[in-house]
This record gives sequence, structure tokens and C-alpha cells, in this order.
Amino acid sequence: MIRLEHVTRIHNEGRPNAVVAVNDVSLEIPKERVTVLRGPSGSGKTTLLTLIGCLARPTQGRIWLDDELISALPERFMTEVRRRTFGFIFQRFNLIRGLSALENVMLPAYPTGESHAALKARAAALLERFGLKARMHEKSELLSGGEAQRVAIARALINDPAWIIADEPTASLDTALVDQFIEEMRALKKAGKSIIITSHDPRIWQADVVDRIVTMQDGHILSVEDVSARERAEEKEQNA
Amino acid sequence: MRRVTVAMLMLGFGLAALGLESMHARFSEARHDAARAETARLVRDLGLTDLALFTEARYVRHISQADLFTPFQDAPVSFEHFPSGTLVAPPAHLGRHAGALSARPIERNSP
Amino acid sequence: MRRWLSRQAHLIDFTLGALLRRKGRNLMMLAVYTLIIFMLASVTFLGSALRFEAKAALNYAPEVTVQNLIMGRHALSPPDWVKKLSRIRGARNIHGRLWGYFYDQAVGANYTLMVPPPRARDLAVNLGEVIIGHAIADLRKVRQGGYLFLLSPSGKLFKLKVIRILPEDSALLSADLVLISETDYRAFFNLTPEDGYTDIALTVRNSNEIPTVVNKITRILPTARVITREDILRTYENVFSWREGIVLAMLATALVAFAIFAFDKASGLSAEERREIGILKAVGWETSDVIAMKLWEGGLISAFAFIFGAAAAYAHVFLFDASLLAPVLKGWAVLYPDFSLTPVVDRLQLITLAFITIIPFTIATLVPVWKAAITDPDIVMR
Amino acid sequence: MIFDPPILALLLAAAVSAVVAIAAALFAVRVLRHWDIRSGSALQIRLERRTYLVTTALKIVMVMQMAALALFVHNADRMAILFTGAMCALGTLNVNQWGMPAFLVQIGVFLTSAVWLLLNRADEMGRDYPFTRAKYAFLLLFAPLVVASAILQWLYFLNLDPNVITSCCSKLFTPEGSGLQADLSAMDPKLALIILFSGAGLLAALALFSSAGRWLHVMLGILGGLYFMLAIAAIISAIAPYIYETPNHHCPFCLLKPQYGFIGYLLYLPLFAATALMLGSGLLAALGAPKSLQQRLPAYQKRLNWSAAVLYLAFAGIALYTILRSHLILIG
Repeated sequence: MIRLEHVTRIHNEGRPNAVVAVNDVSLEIPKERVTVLRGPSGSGKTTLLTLIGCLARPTQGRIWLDDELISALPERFMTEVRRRTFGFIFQRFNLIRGLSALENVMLPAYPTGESHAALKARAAALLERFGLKARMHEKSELLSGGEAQRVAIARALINDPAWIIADEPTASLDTALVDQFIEEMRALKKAGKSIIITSHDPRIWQADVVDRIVTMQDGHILSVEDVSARERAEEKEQNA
Repeated sequence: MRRVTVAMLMLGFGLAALGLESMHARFSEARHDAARAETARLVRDLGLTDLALFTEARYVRHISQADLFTPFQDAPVSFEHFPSGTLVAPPAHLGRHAGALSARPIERNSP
Repeated sequence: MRRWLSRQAHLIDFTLGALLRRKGRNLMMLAVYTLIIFMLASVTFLGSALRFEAKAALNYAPEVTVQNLIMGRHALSPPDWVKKLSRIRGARNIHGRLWGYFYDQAVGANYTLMVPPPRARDLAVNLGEVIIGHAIADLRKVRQGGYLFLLSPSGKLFKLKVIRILPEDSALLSADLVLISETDYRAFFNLTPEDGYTDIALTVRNSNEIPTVVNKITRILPTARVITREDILRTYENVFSWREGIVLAMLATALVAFAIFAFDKASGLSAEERREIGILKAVGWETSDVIAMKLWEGGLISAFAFIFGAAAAYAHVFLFDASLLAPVLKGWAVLYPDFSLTPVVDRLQLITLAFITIIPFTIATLVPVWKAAITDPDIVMR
Repeated sequence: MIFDPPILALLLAAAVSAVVAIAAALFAVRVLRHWDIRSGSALQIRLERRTYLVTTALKIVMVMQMAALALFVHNADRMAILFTGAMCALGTLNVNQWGMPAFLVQIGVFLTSAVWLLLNRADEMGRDYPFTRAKYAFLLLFAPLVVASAILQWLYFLNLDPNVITSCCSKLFTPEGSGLQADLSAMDPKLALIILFSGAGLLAALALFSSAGRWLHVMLGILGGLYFMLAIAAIISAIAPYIYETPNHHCPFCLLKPQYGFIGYLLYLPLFAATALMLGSGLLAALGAPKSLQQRLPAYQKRLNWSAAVLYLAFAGIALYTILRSHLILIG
């Protein structure tokens, strides 16, 4: 579980162009569920995601990962936590050009010093699972959108993280790929991963894998909606 | 093959070449021994004092025998320096005390 | 340890990938860097090899040379000096040397004319005979048994029979030698026996006694300058250090320019490279990982340039007789010894070279590398 | 003299090191004044980021300094031919009054930089960077040393005068002479050997089993420093004659010459490394284990101690080897 207590994040603090991106947010994100952060652009959802994912430190407030206070760690240890805890899927996937799909997947594990053979085997197995065995050695910029998406997911999984964080993963995808993405998320959820997605794409928040929708505006949380409970309630109604 | 492996192999190849060259150095030292013995005999017999590396002027031809003033007035068609004159340093025994005839070293008490 | 190695291997692998993406530019840079080191190393190798030859050969030079100085200039030594010096205990084989320079207008070369001392029995020359160095034989196109014509400074023509040509092996010391008999020598330069000698050489049996002998000489002959073999050896130790130093100082500007170039390359990070570092950091690379990766870039370029530059320089100097540097050494000299050097590699100089090439490069890129490495990881989400 | 390539290299290294050390010291002052690991302020984040630069720069400088020490000695040895009376590095160092201090300070730089690196390593293990203040306070001591080393080297190399007759090692290191070197050579070889071997054994044993007390551990660091000096003295009075196979040659520098198979490097390297490890370990013990390092620090110290013990034994082993190989008999 991730718990945020009165978290505030100010960009460019102390300068005239300071912006309060996240303002006094307290939130709990449950494990093994799919949580969606929803809101218009500029609502602070992406900033909140960087705080949760240990990519940035809050200006104020605390963030707990299970029982570990992670908001006050120096960069070095924050990175350590990030590496073993979170897998990231970015908007437009952010694969590194010039490297093969396989290398892109292996990348996050480089600093651990795992042996090349073992790492390569793991990455290859992941790619095979996503049906990319044949495209493994292709340069990343030559992959199709769907392939790139799956490589990005495989990369997020290489360090076997408990949490998957996805930032606007479907922003530039057609419907078929969005469906494919949702299916992958379903599989990951089933495998016991906890997932956080930011999106203003209705195709995501209407998907039935989603358990919880957090709506943000102007750095505040507007509402927290337990979708799975709602569905379960609806199901019950129908059965009755 | 991994890029790092290729790079290390290439570096290894370069190092091996350096190693081979140092083997070559050791090997051919013996080959040059005969020539050096010949030269040494010539030096001893004739009492030679300098290398015939630069022959333009006597202050570079006989560096160790030159005095400080030669560079400016020596050699047949010379106005001043030759290129080699800029390359060679004045003889070691013409140090700070070169002007004085008593250019012998000063004894310094060791600490 | 194994983990550490494997981590470095991964970082190198990544950095090579990044370098290869801009293959042309980086290979060009590597080539320039290698070339600079090649030149530096060539000069260093040549210098140390010459130094080695000088040391090996001049170890047999006379222990003490006595020169007469008049008004600060080298002058002829009076004949009675030989007698005076022979009274010194410990001094042996005292003999007045006759040697001097001769500018041969026909070919525009300088010769060193010399009278072989009496003890050089193999090299004894009679009246009308001559022994010449290899370079002169080549230049004047004479062979053993042929005749060498020399026009003396006073206008007399000398016809000398070449009885021997000094071996090419000793060219480094004997290329420009013309050995003639004392009678010929004095006639050639219009010297009478009363004029004395060019200088006086002597040997000292016990090398510990050299300072004592030198002291005595300066007392007996106050106007004399005394040059010991130590002095000669030191001169040669110095001569080439100086030259290497000069070349180094000149090439240092090239190195500095290169360091600035490297600095520029490291600091002029494109938006794409920034984003890439952001991605690396976001997916779990630490700042120090990025710094290490980037330093490997410079380290690899340095290592490649150093190893291949040094190896090529060795081949150049010792396998191809420093052919590219010969013009520099030759200067305006017409006579140039055709020598091949004993290959000697001085470890100290290799280390020095490594120092001088790797330090500026690493230091120059350090700050830009760090600036790149502290890129915020959340840049990828903006 | 200044145009000699190795000298240019050394001066370059010295100048670069001094500049980095001064910059690092200025940064250290800022760290000591403003460092607060619990704060998330912009200043703290800037400081933390800058530590990466300072640490990397110092690591490079320290590696460079260690190489420079070897180059310095090697070069001094080679230059001996340029000075009348000099036979090895010692003669060259004695050409003017700056040589010996430059050399000793360079050794000081080597040891302190090694200790700093060990401290830095420990600091980076703790989630709250527990030793940061100590580390940067230490840097304030280290920086003047580096600057002094650079100045001394400049003075030394600029004032190298080939007309000076210097003294060779056989004159300085004689039991009959006066001064420190003579006293060192006059030490009884038997006593020297006893100190060398029993000291190495004792230190190795203590290092292996000293996880007990904190203050014992600190003592061990001090003993390591003391042993360093005693071991050098023992090399001068006893080991050197064994290597040269003449009872009267005591020079600690000639050992580094090729005709003795560079045995000196083999002998000094483990001693220097072990000393640095002991000093580092002792300093860590003196600082005490902070809360964030309760588990990791003892393990780290244990690793340091183990390495030191192995190196001490290696040092003693090589010393023993030189004695056994020698044809000289000093002690009946």
C-alpha cells in the first residue's frame, strides 16, 4: 500500500514562476488493484505520479511505501527503492533509439550488476511472453506501435516490481491497441501486480479492470471512486 | 557478440600489439648489440664525444663541446639559428654558472 | 567484485551503443586523438632511443676533455699543455686531439675532420689517405679505393685515397667523419705544430679519482674548461628531454584544444540525449551510474587512442625508422646519418604519456558529464 | 628541467589536484554549514547533487595522486643520472630542500586520500549519509595537504639545479652518520626483524579478531599508523641489506630499481594499502556506528580488516622471501 500524507509539490519553488502542482493531497492506494488518476491536463496527476514513483521528492508531506518512509530519502536510495519497487510505462513508451528491443528491456537492470547471460535470458523470456521473440533484435525505432507498447511493458517488468506505473499509456494509440493494453493490465493484475495509471482517456477509466478512480483538479483530489465496489453492487442488484 | 566484448577484444588486440612490440624490443636488442659494440669501439678508439645527428653547425654537431656563444657566430652560411638549434638544449655543464670559468659544481651539504 | 565488473560491462555496453549511433563524428574524434598521441609517442620513443644509443656509445668517450678558452670561446690548446697534464697522477693516455669542421661547398655539407689518435691502430691513416663516414661516401659517391677531392679553406686541392668507409652501423656517431693524417690535417687548415691542438683528451683509470683529477687540472690550467664524461652523458640525457618537452608543450596546445572540444561535446547535450538520460534515471539508473557510464565514454576513447597511438608510434619509430620525423631532425643538414635505432621502450615515458593524454580529457568532461547526470528523472513525464 | 615530460605530467597532475581540492574545500564549508539531510529544501537538494560532482572529482584526483606517487619516485630514480653524486631517487630528492618534503607530503596525500575514499564508501551505504559532516570536515584537512604537495612539487622541480652535488644513499643511510636516516640504518637488524614480523602477525591477528571493542578498534588504527613507520625503519635497517646482499647498503629507494626486480614495489604496495585500510577502519570505529549503519558498518569494517590482515601477511611473506633468497647473513 502507498500512503500519502498532506503531500505538496511546488515546481520552481521560491521563484516568480512557482507553480503548486500538487496541493495537500492525502491518499491511500491499495495493493493488487488498478488505480486510475484522472483529470484534465494540468490537474497535477502526472506530478503526483512522479512523487509516488520516487521520481521526485515532495516539497512537503510524507509518502509511505508499506511501512517505509520514502519521501525523505536522498536520491541514491530513492533510486534504489524505485528500481526494485516500480516499473514504468511512459507516454509514447520512451524506448531508447539505436538499441534493440532486447537491450531496451534489459536496461533497467544494468546498475544491479546482474550477469549478462542471466539478464538476457530473463529479458528474452519476457519478450517471448509478449510474443516478440522474432522481433527481439530489431532496433527499437523500427518497431510498430503495438510492438513498442509491449516492449515498454516488458521493460517495466524486468526488475519484477510490485508496482506498475503508467503515464498516459494510451494517448496516441488506436482502439485495438488500447484494448490490447487493457488486456495486458488485466494479466498483470492477475499476477499480483499493483497498477497506477494516469489517463484522461475514457477508454481506460471505463475499462472493467479498473478498481478505483481518483479524480484530480488544480492539484487537489476531487473524488475517490471505488469502481469495483460499484460494479459489485451493480452485479448484486442485477442478481437480486 | 556484445559491443563491450568487441571493444575489449580490440583493446586486448592493441595491448597484445604493444606486448609484441616490447618483445620485439627485447629480441632486437641482442641483434643491435653487435652494431653497438662496433660503435663503442669506434668511440673508444677515436675518442668521439658526440652524436652526428645534427651536422649543420658545430654547436649542434658537438653539443657537449660547445660554448654558450657559438650559436650566434658559428657555421658557414649562418646568420643565426638552425632549426636543430631550437631543439637542443645547451650542455648540462653550462648551467647557471656558465659564464664563469670556474663552472664547477657547488657542493651542497645534504640535510 | 563480479557484480561490479558485470555492472561496468553493462555500462560500457550502453555507452558504446550511444557512441556508435553517431559513428562518423565519434570515429573522427577518435582518429584525431589517436593521431596526437601517435605524434607525441613517436617523439618520445625516438628521444628515448637516441638517448639510449648516446648513453651506450658515449660510455666509452674519454673520461676528461680539456678545452682552452679565450674570451669565452673555444680556442686551440697550446702544445705544452700535454706535458703539463701528464704530470698529474692518475691521468693517462693524454693526447692532443685534432678535429675541426669543414664546409664542403661542392655539396653544401659540413664534415668533421679528425686525426685518429695513435692508439686507434685499425684506423691509422697515412699521408694522402682518408677514412670517411658512410653518409659522406653516399653523398660524394665514392667507394673504397676511390679518391676524395677536398678544396681546403686556403684554396689548395687535396686528393685523398679512400682506404676505408666507416660501417653504416656506427653512422649515428660517424656519418660525417673524415679521418686524415696529422700532416694532411695541419696542411689542410694551415696549422703549425706550435699552434697546438683542438683540445686534449685523457683517461682516468679509477673513476672515483675523476673529481680529484679535474681539480688538479683547473689548478694547473686556470683558463681551461674541463668536460668530464659524466657531463657529456648528462648533456645527452638532457638534450632530448628538452626537445621532447618542447614538442610536448607544442602538442599540449593540441591536447588543450582537444580537451575543449571534448568539453564542448560533453556539455552540448541535445534535447534527445537529455531525455535519454531522463529515461535511464526513471527506469532505475542512479546519478552515479550515469556519471560512470559517461566517464567510460571518455575513458574508452582515451584508452583506444592511447593504446593504438602508442603501438603505431612504436612501429613508426622502430620498424620504419621514424621516417615521418626525419625531416624535423634533419633540419637543414645535408648529411644525415642513416641509422636504425635499438628499440627501447621506457616504461616511465609510457606512464607519462598516459598521464598527459588521459588527465585533461577526463577533467574536461567531468563537469558537463555531471551536469547531464543530474537531469531530473521526471523530465520524461513532462 | 621543467620541460622534462614526466615532470610536466607530475606538475599537471599536481595543479589539477590542487584546483579540485580547493574547490572541494570551498564546497565542504558549505556542506558543514548548511547540510541537513532531513530537509527537502532546494538548497539541500542542490548540495546533495553537488556531492556527486565533488565525490567523482575527488575519486579521479585520488587515483591520479596514487599514480603520481609511483611516477614521482620512478622519475626521481631516473633523473639520478643528471645529478653528480646521485645514485637513486634519494639523491635526486636531496638536490634541494623541497624534494624530501614533497615526497613525504605526497605519501601523506596517498594515505589520507585512501582513508577518505573508505570513509566515503561507508557514508554512501547509510540512508541518511551519516558520515557526511565528518567526511567533509576531513576534506578540510585533506585539501591543504594536496595544495601543499602541489606547491612543494613546483618548488622542487623549479629549483632542480644540475650543478648541485648531492649525496647518494650510501652516504646518508650509514649507521655511522648522524641524522634521522643514519639512526634508521643503525637500528639493530635483529630487533628490526622482530618488530617487522611480530608486528605484522599481531596486527593481522588483531584485525581478524577485533570485532570486539570499539576503542580497541580505534587503537588498532593507531597501531597501524605506528607500524607503518616501524616497518619502513625495519626495511631500511634489515630488509634492504638482505636484498642488496651487502650489510652496509640501507637505501629504501634502490629497492625500486629494475636490477632488484622492482621488489620494492612488491614490498611497499601491500604495506601502504594495509596501512590505509587500518587507518580507515580505525577512523570509522572512532566515529562510531550510526543508527542507519548498525548492520552494514560492522560487515564493512570486517571486510576492511580482513583485507588489511591479508595484506600484512603478504608484506611479511615478501619480506621473508627476500631474506630467505639472500646470500647475506646478518643474524647468526
